[in-house]
Amino acid sequence: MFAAASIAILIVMFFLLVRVALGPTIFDRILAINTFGTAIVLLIALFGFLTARPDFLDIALLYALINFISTIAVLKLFRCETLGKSVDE
Amino acid sequence: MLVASWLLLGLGSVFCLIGTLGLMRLPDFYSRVHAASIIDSLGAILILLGLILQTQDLLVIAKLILILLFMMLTGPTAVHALAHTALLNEKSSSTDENHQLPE
Amino acid sequence: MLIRILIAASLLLILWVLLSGHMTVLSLSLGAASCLLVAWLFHRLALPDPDFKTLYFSFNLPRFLPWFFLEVIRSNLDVSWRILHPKLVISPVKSTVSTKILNDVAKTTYANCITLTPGTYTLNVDADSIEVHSLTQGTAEKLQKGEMKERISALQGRFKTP
Amino acid sequence: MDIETIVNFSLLTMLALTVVVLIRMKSLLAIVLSSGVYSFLSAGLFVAMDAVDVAFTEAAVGAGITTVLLLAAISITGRRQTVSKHKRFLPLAVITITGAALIYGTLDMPPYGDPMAPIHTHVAPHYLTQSSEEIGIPNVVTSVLASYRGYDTLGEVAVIFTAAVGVLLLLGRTAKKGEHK
Repeated sequence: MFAAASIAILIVMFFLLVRVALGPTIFDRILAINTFGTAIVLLIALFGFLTARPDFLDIALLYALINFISTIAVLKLFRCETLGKSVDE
Repeated sequence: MLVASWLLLGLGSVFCLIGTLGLMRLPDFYSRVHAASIIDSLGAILILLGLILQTQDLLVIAKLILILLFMMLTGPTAVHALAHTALLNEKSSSTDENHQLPE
Repeated sequence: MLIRILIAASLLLILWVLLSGHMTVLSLSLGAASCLLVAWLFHRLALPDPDFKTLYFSFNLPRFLPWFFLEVIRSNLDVSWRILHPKLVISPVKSTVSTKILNDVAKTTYANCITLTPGTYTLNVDADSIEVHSLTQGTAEKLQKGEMKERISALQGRFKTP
Repeated sequence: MDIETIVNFSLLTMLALTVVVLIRMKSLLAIVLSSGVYSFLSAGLFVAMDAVDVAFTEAAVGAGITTVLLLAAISITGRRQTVSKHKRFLPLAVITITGAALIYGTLDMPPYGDPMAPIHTHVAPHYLTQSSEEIGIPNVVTSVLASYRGYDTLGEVAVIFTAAVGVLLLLGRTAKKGEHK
Protein backbone atom coordinates (compact mmCIF):
# COMPACT_ATOMS: atom_id res chain seq x y z
CA MET A 1 0.00 0.00 0.00
CA PHE A 2 2.93 2.34 0.64
CA ALA A 3 3.99 1.57 -2.91
CA ALA A 4 0.52 2.32 -4.30
CA ALA A 5 0.32 5.58 -2.38
CA SER A 6 3.83 6.56 -3.55
CA ILE A 7 2.89 5.91 -7.15
CA ALA A 8 -0.28 7.96 -6.72
CA ILE A 9 1.81 10.84 -5.34
CA LEU A 10 4.24 10.49 -8.25
CA ILE A 11 1.34 10.77 -10.70
CA VAL A 12 0.12 13.84 -8.80
CA MET A 13 3.61 15.37 -9.03
CA PHE A 14 3.76 14.73 -12.77
CA PHE A 15 0.48 16.52 -13.41
CA LEU A 16 1.48 19.39 -11.14
CA LEU A 17 4.59 19.73 -13.30
CA VAL A 18 2.33 19.89 -16.36
CA ARG A 19 0.40 22.70 -14.66
CA VAL A 20 3.67 24.51 -13.94
CA ALA A 21 4.58 24.22 -17.62
CA LEU A 22 1.16 25.25 -18.95
CA GLY A 23 0.52 28.20 -16.66
CA PRO A 24 -1.23 30.21 -18.06
CA THR A 25 -0.80 32.92 -15.38
CA ILE A 26 2.12 33.01 -12.96
CA PHE A 27 -0.31 32.43 -10.11
CA ASP A 28 -1.26 29.06 -11.56
CA ARG A 29 2.41 28.18 -11.55
CA ILE A 30 2.92 29.32 -7.96
CA LEU A 31 -0.15 27.34 -6.90
CA ALA A 32 1.15 24.22 -8.62
CA ILE A 33 4.63 24.66 -7.11
CA ASN A 34 3.19 25.14 -3.62
CA THR A 35 1.14 21.97 -3.99
CA PHE A 36 4.20 20.25 -5.44
CA GLY A 37 5.94 20.93 -2.11
CA THR A 38 3.07 19.25 -0.24
CA ALA A 39 3.27 16.28 -2.59
CA ILE A 40 7.01 15.84 -2.10
CA VAL A 41 6.64 16.04 1.70
CA LEU A 42 4.11 13.22 1.49
CA LEU A 43 6.33 11.27 -0.90
CA ILE A 44 9.35 11.48 1.42
CA ALA A 45 7.27 10.49 4.44
CA LEU A 46 5.87 7.52 2.51
CA PHE A 47 9.31 6.60 1.21
CA GLY A 48 10.70 6.62 4.75
CA PHE A 49 8.07 4.08 5.78
CA LEU A 50 8.57 2.12 2.57
CA THR A 51 12.26 1.60 3.33
CA ALA A 52 11.55 1.21 7.08
CA ARG A 53 13.59 4.31 7.96
CA PRO A 54 11.19 6.82 9.52
CA ASP A 55 14.08 9.17 10.35
CA PHE A 56 13.49 10.60 6.87
CA LEU A 57 10.64 12.47 8.50
CA ASP A 58 13.06 15.21 9.60
CA ILE A 59 13.52 16.12 5.96
CA ALA A 60 9.80 16.04 5.31
CA LEU A 61 9.40 18.43 8.25
CA LEU A 62 12.07 20.76 6.86
CA TYR A 63 10.40 20.74 3.42
CA ALA A 64 7.02 21.58 4.86
CA LEU A 65 8.59 24.75 6.29
CA ILE A 66 10.89 25.70 3.37
CA ASN A 67 8.06 25.42 0.86
CA PHE A 68 6.09 28.03 2.80
CA ILE A 69 9.04 30.44 2.91
CA SER A 70 9.69 30.49 -0.84
CA THR A 71 5.99 30.86 -1.65
CA ILE A 72 5.62 33.81 0.73
CA ALA A 73 8.85 35.39 -0.59
CA VAL A 74 7.68 35.38 -4.20
CA LEU A 75 4.25 36.70 -3.27
CA LYS A 76 5.84 39.50 -1.29
CA LEU A 77 7.94 40.39 -4.30
CA PHE A 78 4.76 40.62 -6.34
CA ARG A 79 3.05 42.77 -3.80
CA CYS A 80 5.81 45.23 -2.92
CA GLU A 81 8.15 45.03 -5.95
CA THR A 82 10.99 44.44 -3.48
CA LEU A 83 11.84 42.08 -0.68
CA GLY A 84 13.43 44.71 1.58
CA LYS A 85 10.33 46.58 2.75
CA SER A 86 7.40 45.69 4.94
CA VAL A 87 3.96 45.27 3.38
CA ASP A 88 2.54 48.46 4.91
CA GLU A 89 5.10 50.81 3.38
CA MET B 1 -5.42 -1.05 13.08
CA LEU B 2 -3.45 -1.97 9.97
CA VAL B 3 -6.60 -2.29 7.87
CA ALA B 4 -7.66 1.19 8.95
CA SER B 5 -4.22 2.49 8.05
CA TRP B 6 -4.30 0.95 4.57
CA LEU B 7 -7.78 2.38 4.10
CA LEU B 8 -6.64 5.87 5.11
CA LEU B 9 -3.59 5.71 2.82
CA GLY B 10 -5.70 4.54 -0.11
CA LEU B 11 -8.38 7.18 0.44
CA GLY B 12 -5.71 9.87 0.81
CA SER B 13 -4.15 8.86 -2.51
CA VAL B 14 -7.56 8.89 -4.19
CA PHE B 15 -8.27 12.40 -2.89
CA CYS B 16 -4.84 13.59 -4.07
CA LEU B 17 -5.59 12.21 -7.55
CA ILE B 18 -9.03 13.86 -7.57
CA GLY B 19 -7.43 17.17 -6.59
CA THR B 20 -4.96 16.84 -9.45
CA LEU B 21 -7.77 16.05 -11.86
CA GLY B 22 -9.48 19.21 -10.68
CA LEU B 23 -6.29 21.18 -11.15
CA MET B 24 -6.22 20.07 -14.78
CA ARG B 25 -9.97 20.34 -15.49
CA LEU B 26 -11.16 23.51 -13.78
CA PRO B 27 -11.31 26.53 -16.08
CA ASP B 28 -9.65 29.44 -14.23
CA PHE B 29 -7.11 30.17 -11.51
CA TYR B 30 -9.60 31.06 -8.78
CA SER B 31 -11.43 27.74 -9.08
CA ARG B 32 -8.20 25.75 -9.41
CA VAL B 33 -7.27 26.90 -5.92
CA HIS B 34 -10.19 24.82 -4.60
CA ALA B 35 -8.83 21.71 -6.30
CA ALA B 36 -5.32 22.29 -4.94
CA SER B 37 -6.71 22.68 -1.43
CA ILE B 38 -8.17 19.15 -1.65
CA ILE B 39 -4.60 17.83 -1.91
CA ASP B 40 -3.44 20.18 0.85
CA SER B 41 -6.26 19.30 3.25
CA LEU B 42 -7.85 15.87 3.09
CA GLY B 43 -5.20 14.23 0.90
CA ALA B 44 -2.37 15.19 3.25
CA ILE B 45 -4.41 14.59 6.43
CA LEU B 46 -5.49 11.08 5.45
CA ILE B 47 -2.05 9.96 4.27
CA LEU B 48 -0.31 11.31 7.39
CA LEU B 49 -2.99 9.75 9.65
CA GLY B 50 -2.50 6.48 7.83
CA LEU B 51 1.24 6.69 8.50
CA ILE B 52 0.63 7.53 12.18
CA LEU B 53 -1.33 4.28 12.55
CA GLN B 54 1.61 2.34 11.09
CA THR B 55 4.06 2.95 13.91
CA GLN B 56 4.33 2.58 17.67
CA ASP B 57 7.37 4.82 18.00
CA LEU B 58 6.27 7.92 19.93
CA LEU B 59 8.96 10.14 18.39
CA VAL B 60 7.86 9.22 14.88
CA ILE B 61 4.23 9.90 15.79
CA ALA B 62 5.21 13.26 17.25
CA LYS B 63 7.07 14.19 14.06
CA LEU B 64 4.15 13.16 11.86
CA ILE B 65 1.79 15.23 14.00
CA LEU B 66 4.20 18.17 13.75
CA ILE B 67 4.26 17.86 9.95
CA LEU B 68 0.47 17.79 9.94
CA LEU B 69 0.32 20.82 12.25
CA PHE B 70 2.78 22.85 10.16
CA MET B 71 0.89 21.99 7.00
CA MET B 72 -2.44 22.95 8.49
CA LEU B 73 -0.99 26.27 9.71
CA THR B 74 1.10 27.27 6.69
CA GLY B 75 -1.11 25.86 3.91
CA PRO B 76 -4.08 28.20 4.35
CA THR B 77 -1.77 31.18 4.87
CA ALA B 78 0.08 30.50 1.63
CA VAL B 79 -3.17 29.95 -0.28
CA HIS B 80 -4.66 33.15 1.12
CA ALA B 81 -1.53 35.15 0.28
CA LEU B 82 -1.58 33.72 -3.24
CA ALA B 83 -5.26 34.47 -3.85
CA HIS B 84 -4.99 37.93 -2.30
CA THR B 85 -1.98 38.84 -4.42
CA ALA B 86 -3.74 37.54 -7.54
CA LEU B 87 -6.76 39.67 -6.69
CA LEU B 88 -4.65 42.80 -6.12
CA ASN B 89 -2.80 42.16 -9.36
CA GLU B 90 -6.07 41.79 -11.23
CA LYS B 91 -7.38 45.06 -9.80
CA SER B 92 -4.24 47.05 -10.59
CA SER B 93 -4.09 45.61 -14.11
CA SER B 94 -7.71 46.52 -14.85
CA THR B 95 -7.13 50.19 -13.97
CA ASP B 96 -3.67 50.47 -15.48
CA GLU B 97 -3.62 49.86 -19.23
CA ASN B 98 0.15 49.58 -19.49
CA HIS B 99 0.28 46.85 -16.89
CA GLN B 100 1.39 43.58 -18.41
CA LEU B 101 -0.46 40.50 -17.30
CA PRO B 102 1.99 38.11 -15.67
CA GLU B 103 2.74 35.04 -17.69
CA MET C 1 9.30 40.71 28.20
CA LEU C 2 11.62 38.32 30.00
CA ILE C 3 8.66 36.08 30.81
CA ARG C 4 7.59 36.05 27.18
CA ILE C 5 11.09 35.09 26.06
CA LEU C 6 11.15 32.30 28.63
CA ILE C 7 7.76 30.96 27.52
CA ALA C 8 8.85 31.03 23.88
CA ALA C 9 12.15 29.34 24.76
CA SER C 10 10.46 26.54 26.70
CA LEU C 11 8.03 25.93 23.82
CA LEU C 12 11.02 25.72 21.50
CA LEU C 13 12.75 23.36 23.91
CA ILE C 14 9.78 20.97 23.77
CA LEU C 15 10.12 21.01 19.99
CA TRP C 16 13.87 20.37 20.35
CA VAL C 17 13.30 17.31 22.53
CA LEU C 18 10.61 15.99 20.19
CA LEU C 19 12.85 16.34 17.16
CA SER C 20 16.13 15.10 18.62
CA GLY C 21 14.92 12.29 20.86
CA HIS C 22 18.10 12.50 22.94
CA MET C 23 17.61 13.14 26.65
CA THR C 24 21.26 13.49 27.76
CA VAL C 25 22.34 16.45 29.89
CA LEU C 26 24.69 17.75 27.19
CA SER C 27 22.03 17.65 24.47
CA LEU C 28 19.41 19.26 26.70
CA SER C 29 21.68 22.08 27.91
CA LEU C 30 22.87 22.87 24.38
CA GLY C 31 19.24 22.84 23.29
CA ALA C 32 18.18 25.15 26.08
CA ALA C 33 20.99 27.58 25.24
CA SER C 34 20.12 27.72 21.55
CA CYS C 35 16.38 28.01 22.29
CA LEU C 36 17.05 30.99 24.55
CA LEU C 37 19.26 32.57 21.90
CA VAL C 38 16.63 32.13 19.19
CA ALA C 39 13.83 33.42 21.42
CA TRP C 40 15.93 36.48 22.26
CA LEU C 41 16.93 37.13 18.63
CA PHE C 42 13.33 36.96 17.43
CA HIS C 43 11.64 38.62 20.38
CA ARG C 44 10.47 41.51 18.21
CA LEU C 45 8.87 39.14 15.71
CA ALA C 46 6.33 37.17 17.69
CA LEU C 47 6.07 35.96 21.24
CA PRO C 48 3.29 34.26 23.20
CA ASP C 49 0.70 36.61 24.62
CA PRO C 50 1.67 37.64 28.18
CA ASP C 51 -1.99 37.76 29.29
CA PHE C 52 -2.55 34.17 28.05
CA LYS C 53 -5.55 35.30 26.03
CA THR C 54 -4.72 32.73 23.39
CA LEU C 55 -4.67 30.03 26.07
CA TYR C 56 -8.21 30.79 27.20
CA PHE C 57 -9.08 30.76 23.58
CA SER C 58 -8.14 27.14 23.18
CA PHE C 59 -10.07 25.66 26.15
CA ASN C 60 -13.11 24.99 23.98
CA LEU C 61 -11.05 23.45 21.18
CA PRO C 62 -11.97 19.79 21.93
CA ARG C 63 -15.58 20.64 21.15
CA PHE C 64 -14.68 22.52 17.98
CA LEU C 65 -12.10 20.26 16.33
CA PRO C 66 -14.26 17.14 15.69
CA TRP C 67 -16.98 19.25 14.14
CA PHE C 68 -14.43 21.06 12.02
CA PHE C 69 -12.85 17.78 10.90
CA LEU C 70 -16.25 16.47 9.81
CA GLU C 71 -16.83 19.76 8.00
CA VAL C 72 -13.50 19.36 6.16
CA ILE C 73 -14.47 15.84 5.07
CA ARG C 74 -17.93 16.97 3.99
CA SER C 75 -16.61 19.87 1.90
CA ASN C 76 -13.89 17.68 0.40
CA LEU C 77 -16.49 15.15 -0.72
CA ASP C 78 -18.60 17.95 -2.17
CA VAL C 79 -15.77 19.49 -4.17
CA SER C 80 -14.53 16.05 -5.28
CA TRP C 81 -17.97 15.18 -6.57
CA ARG C 82 -18.09 18.41 -8.51
CA ILE C 83 -14.67 17.79 -10.05
CA LEU C 84 -15.55 14.20 -11.02
CA HIS C 85 -18.91 15.21 -12.49
CA PRO C 86 -18.63 15.11 -16.30
CA LYS C 87 -20.34 18.49 -16.65
CA LEU C 88 -18.26 20.23 -13.94
CA VAL C 89 -21.20 21.77 -12.04
CA ILE C 90 -19.58 24.86 -10.54
CA SER C 91 -20.69 28.47 -10.17
CA PRO C 92 -17.77 30.42 -8.67
CA VAL C 93 -18.89 33.43 -6.66
CA LYS C 94 -17.32 36.03 -4.36
CA SER C 95 -19.09 37.05 -1.17
CA THR C 96 -18.37 38.97 2.03
CA VAL C 97 -18.79 37.73 5.59
CA SER C 98 -18.93 40.10 8.54
CA THR C 99 -16.55 39.35 11.42
CA LYS C 100 -17.55 42.17 13.78
CA ILE C 101 -18.09 39.96 16.83
CA LEU C 102 -14.69 38.22 16.61
CA ASN C 103 -11.39 39.28 18.16
CA ASP C 104 -8.10 39.14 16.25
CA VAL C 105 -7.15 35.56 17.09
CA ALA C 106 -10.65 34.35 16.29
CA LYS C 107 -10.62 36.32 13.03
CA THR C 108 -7.39 34.64 11.99
CA THR C 109 -8.75 31.24 12.97
CA TYR C 110 -11.94 31.89 11.06
CA ALA C 111 -10.08 32.95 7.92
CA ASN C 112 -7.79 29.92 8.14
CA CYS C 113 -10.69 27.53 8.72
CA ILE C 114 -12.49 28.95 5.70
CA THR C 115 -9.39 28.34 3.59
CA LEU C 116 -8.82 24.85 5.02
CA THR C 117 -12.24 23.64 3.91
CA PRO C 118 -12.07 23.17 0.14
CA GLY C 119 -14.83 24.97 -1.72
CA THR C 120 -14.16 28.24 0.08
CA TYR C 121 -11.07 30.37 0.63
CA THR C 122 -10.42 33.89 1.86
CA LEU C 123 -9.45 36.50 -0.68
CA ASN C 124 -9.17 39.52 1.56
CA VAL C 125 -9.27 40.18 5.31
CA ASP C 126 -10.42 43.63 6.43
CA ALA C 127 -10.94 45.11 9.88
CA ASP C 128 -14.47 43.74 10.25
CA SER C 129 -15.17 41.58 7.20
CA ILE C 130 -13.69 38.73 5.18
CA GLU C 131 -14.02 38.41 1.41
CA VAL C 132 -14.51 34.78 0.43
CA HIS C 133 -14.31 32.99 -2.90
CA SER C 134 -16.66 29.99 -3.12
CA LEU C 135 -16.73 27.28 -5.75
CA THR C 136 -20.54 27.16 -5.77
CA GLN C 137 -23.49 29.33 -4.82
CA GLY C 138 -24.49 26.71 -2.24
CA THR C 139 -21.27 26.84 -0.22
CA ALA C 140 -21.40 30.64 -0.22
CA GLU C 141 -24.94 30.59 1.20
CA LYS C 142 -23.94 28.03 3.78
CA LEU C 143 -21.12 30.30 4.91
CA GLN C 144 -23.54 33.23 5.14
CA LYS C 145 -25.71 31.24 7.55
CA GLY C 146 -22.74 31.43 9.87
CA GLU C 147 -22.57 28.12 11.72
CA MET C 148 -18.78 28.11 11.60
CA LYS C 149 -18.63 31.72 12.80
CA GLU C 150 -20.87 30.93 15.78
CA ARG C 151 -18.72 27.99 16.75
CA ILE C 152 -15.56 30.05 16.50
CA SER C 153 -17.05 32.91 18.49
CA ALA C 154 -17.89 30.32 21.15
CA LEU C 155 -14.19 29.49 21.18
CA GLN C 156 -13.39 33.04 22.27
CA GLY C 157 -14.58 32.22 25.77
CA ARG C 158 -14.49 35.06 28.22
CA PHE C 159 -12.60 37.45 25.92
CA LYS C 160 -15.55 38.29 23.71
CA THR C 161 -14.82 41.97 23.24
CA PRO C 162 -12.52 42.62 20.30
CA MET D 1 10.51 -3.83 -10.95
CA ASP D 2 10.51 -2.82 -7.31
CA ILE D 3 9.04 0.39 -6.04
CA GLU D 4 12.34 2.09 -5.23
CA THR D 5 13.44 1.78 -8.85
CA ILE D 6 10.09 3.18 -9.98
CA VAL D 7 10.45 6.15 -7.63
CA ASN D 8 14.02 6.76 -8.76
CA PHE D 9 13.15 6.64 -12.44
CA SER D 10 10.05 8.81 -12.04
CA LEU D 11 12.01 11.43 -10.11
CA LEU D 12 14.76 11.44 -12.74
CA THR D 13 12.22 11.74 -15.55
CA MET D 14 10.50 14.64 -13.82
CA LEU D 15 13.91 16.26 -13.27
CA ALA D 16 14.54 16.14 -17.02
CA LEU D 17 11.03 17.44 -17.72
CA THR D 18 11.59 20.32 -15.30
CA VAL D 19 14.72 21.32 -17.21
CA VAL D 20 12.78 21.36 -20.49
CA VAL D 21 10.07 23.47 -18.84
CA LEU D 22 12.73 25.84 -17.46
CA ILE D 23 14.33 26.31 -20.88
CA ARG D 24 10.99 27.05 -22.55
CA MET D 25 10.02 29.77 -20.05
CA LYS D 26 10.66 33.48 -20.60
CA SER D 27 9.44 35.02 -17.34
CA LEU D 28 12.34 35.13 -14.87
CA LEU D 29 10.03 34.87 -11.84
CA ALA D 30 8.53 31.65 -13.15
CA ILE D 31 12.02 30.34 -13.88
CA VAL D 32 13.24 31.01 -10.32
CA LEU D 33 10.15 29.35 -8.88
CA SER D 34 10.46 26.32 -11.13
CA SER D 35 14.10 25.93 -10.15
CA GLY D 36 12.69 25.46 -6.64
CA VAL D 37 10.82 22.47 -8.07
CA TYR D 38 14.12 21.23 -9.49
CA SER D 39 15.72 21.46 -6.03
CA PHE D 40 12.79 19.65 -4.43
CA LEU D 41 13.04 16.86 -6.99
CA SER D 42 16.79 16.42 -6.71
CA ALA D 43 16.54 16.45 -2.92
CA GLY D 44 13.87 13.76 -3.20
CA LEU D 45 16.32 11.80 -5.32
CA PHE D 46 19.01 12.21 -2.65
CA VAL D 47 16.57 10.85 -0.08
CA ALA D 48 15.87 7.89 -2.35
CA MET D 49 19.62 7.27 -2.53
CA ASP D 50 19.94 7.36 1.29
CA ALA D 51 22.01 10.57 1.29
CA VAL D 52 19.82 12.16 3.92
CA ASP D 53 22.29 14.89 4.93
CA VAL D 54 22.81 16.02 1.34
CA ALA D 55 19.04 16.12 0.90
CA PHE D 56 18.81 18.30 4.00
CA THR D 57 21.32 20.77 2.58
CA GLU D 58 19.73 20.72 -0.86
CA ALA D 59 16.33 21.49 0.61
CA ALA D 60 17.54 24.32 2.84
CA VAL D 61 19.97 25.91 0.38
CA GLY D 62 18.54 24.97 -3.02
CA ALA D 63 14.85 25.39 -2.40
CA GLY D 64 15.00 27.89 0.45
CA ILE D 65 17.84 30.38 0.42
CA THR D 66 18.64 30.30 -3.30
CA THR D 67 15.04 31.03 -4.24
CA VAL D 68 14.87 33.99 -1.89
CA LEU D 69 18.27 35.34 -3.00
CA LEU D 70 17.41 35.03 -6.70
CA LEU D 71 14.09 36.75 -6.05
CA ALA D 72 15.99 39.55 -4.31
CA ALA D 73 18.24 39.80 -7.37
CA ILE D 74 15.20 39.96 -9.67
CA SER D 75 13.61 42.66 -7.54
CA ILE D 76 16.57 44.97 -8.23
CA THR D 77 16.92 44.05 -11.93
CA GLY D 78 14.18 43.02 -14.34
CA ARG D 79 11.55 40.35 -14.65
CA ARG D 80 11.91 39.45 -18.33
CA GLN D 81 14.67 37.59 -20.05
CA THR D 82 16.35 39.68 -22.76
CA VAL D 83 16.83 37.96 -26.08
CA SER D 84 20.52 37.31 -26.56
CA LYS D 85 22.13 38.40 -29.83
CA HIS D 86 25.23 36.24 -29.52
CA LYS D 87 25.97 33.38 -31.84
CA ARG D 88 24.68 30.15 -30.38
CA PHE D 89 27.16 27.70 -31.90
CA LEU D 90 30.10 28.28 -29.57
CA PRO D 91 28.13 27.74 -26.31
CA LEU D 92 26.49 24.68 -27.84
CA ALA D 93 29.86 23.23 -28.79
CA VAL D 94 31.34 23.91 -25.32
CA ILE D 95 28.33 22.34 -23.59
CA THR D 96 28.33 19.31 -25.89
CA ILE D 97 32.04 18.66 -25.32
CA THR D 98 31.74 19.12 -21.52
CA GLY D 99 28.68 16.90 -21.37
CA ALA D 100 30.35 14.20 -23.46
CA ALA D 101 33.44 14.34 -21.21
CA LEU D 102 31.28 14.01 -18.09
CA ILE D 103 29.36 11.05 -19.52
CA TYR D 104 32.68 9.45 -20.56
CA GLY D 105 33.84 9.97 -16.96
CA THR D 106 30.85 8.09 -15.54
CA LEU D 107 31.81 5.00 -17.57
CA ASP D 108 34.72 4.40 -15.18
CA MET D 109 32.58 4.69 -12.07
CA PRO D 110 31.74 1.55 -10.10
CA PRO D 111 28.03 0.59 -10.11
CA TYR D 112 25.82 2.44 -7.62
CA GLY D 113 25.88 0.67 -4.23
CA ASP D 114 28.79 -1.63 -5.10
CA PRO D 115 30.37 -2.67 -1.77
CA MET D 116 33.76 -3.22 -3.44
CA ALA D 117 33.97 0.34 -4.84
CA PRO D 118 37.23 2.12 -3.86
CA ILE D 119 35.36 4.66 -1.72
CA HIS D 120 33.99 1.85 0.45
CA THR D 121 37.26 -0.02 0.99
CA HIS D 122 39.71 2.79 1.91
CA VAL D 123 38.86 4.84 5.03
CA ALA D 124 35.11 4.35 5.24
CA PRO D 125 35.28 1.09 7.29
CA HIS D 126 37.56 2.84 9.79
CA TYR D 127 35.11 5.75 10.13
CA LEU D 128 32.14 3.42 10.48
CA THR D 129 33.69 1.18 13.13
CA GLN D 130 35.80 3.65 15.12
CA SER D 131 33.92 6.97 15.00
CA SER D 132 31.73 6.34 18.02
CA GLU D 133 34.83 5.53 20.12
CA GLU D 134 37.09 8.25 18.73
CA ILE D 135 34.58 11.12 18.47
CA GLY D 136 31.60 10.08 20.56
CA ILE D 137 28.78 11.27 18.28
CA PRO D 138 26.06 8.83 17.13
CA ASN D 139 25.85 10.29 13.60
CA VAL D 140 28.83 9.17 11.49
CA VAL D 141 28.30 11.83 8.83
CA THR D 142 28.51 14.56 11.45
CA SER D 143 31.71 13.17 12.94
CA VAL D 144 33.31 12.87 9.49
CA LEU D 145 32.34 16.43 8.57
CA ALA D 146 33.16 18.11 11.86
CA SER D 147 36.17 16.09 12.98
CA TYR D 148 37.91 13.84 10.45
CA ARG D 149 37.54 16.50 7.77
CA GLY D 150 37.59 19.44 10.16
CA TYR D 151 39.97 21.60 8.08
CA ASP D 152 37.90 21.00 4.97
CA THR D 153 34.75 22.06 6.80
CA LEU D 154 36.53 25.12 8.21
CA GLY D 155 37.36 26.17 4.67
CA GLU D 156 33.76 25.64 3.58
CA VAL D 157 32.49 27.70 6.49
CA ALA D 158 34.89 30.51 5.51
CA VAL D 159 33.53 30.43 1.93
CA ILE D 160 29.93 30.51 3.12
CA PHE D 161 30.70 33.32 5.55
CA THR D 162 32.31 35.37 2.79
CA ALA D 163 29.32 34.77 0.55
CA ALA D 164 26.93 35.83 3.31
CA VAL D 165 28.92 39.03 3.98
CA GLY D 166 28.95 39.80 0.26
CA VAL D 167 25.20 39.32 -0.05
CA LEU D 168 24.55 41.47 3.01
CA LEU D 169 26.74 44.26 1.61
CA LEU D 170 25.03 44.17 -1.79
CA LEU D 171 21.47 44.01 -0.44
CA GLY D 172 22.16 46.59 2.25
CA ARG D 173 23.33 49.12 -0.33
CA THR D 174 20.22 48.79 -2.49
CA ALA D 175 17.96 49.17 0.53
CA LYS D 176 19.57 52.53 1.32
CA LYS D 177 19.13 53.67 -2.29
CA GLY D 178 15.45 52.74 -2.07
CA GLU D 179 15.00 55.04 0.90
CA HIS D 180 16.19 58.06 -1.06
CA LYS D 181 13.55 57.58 -3.77
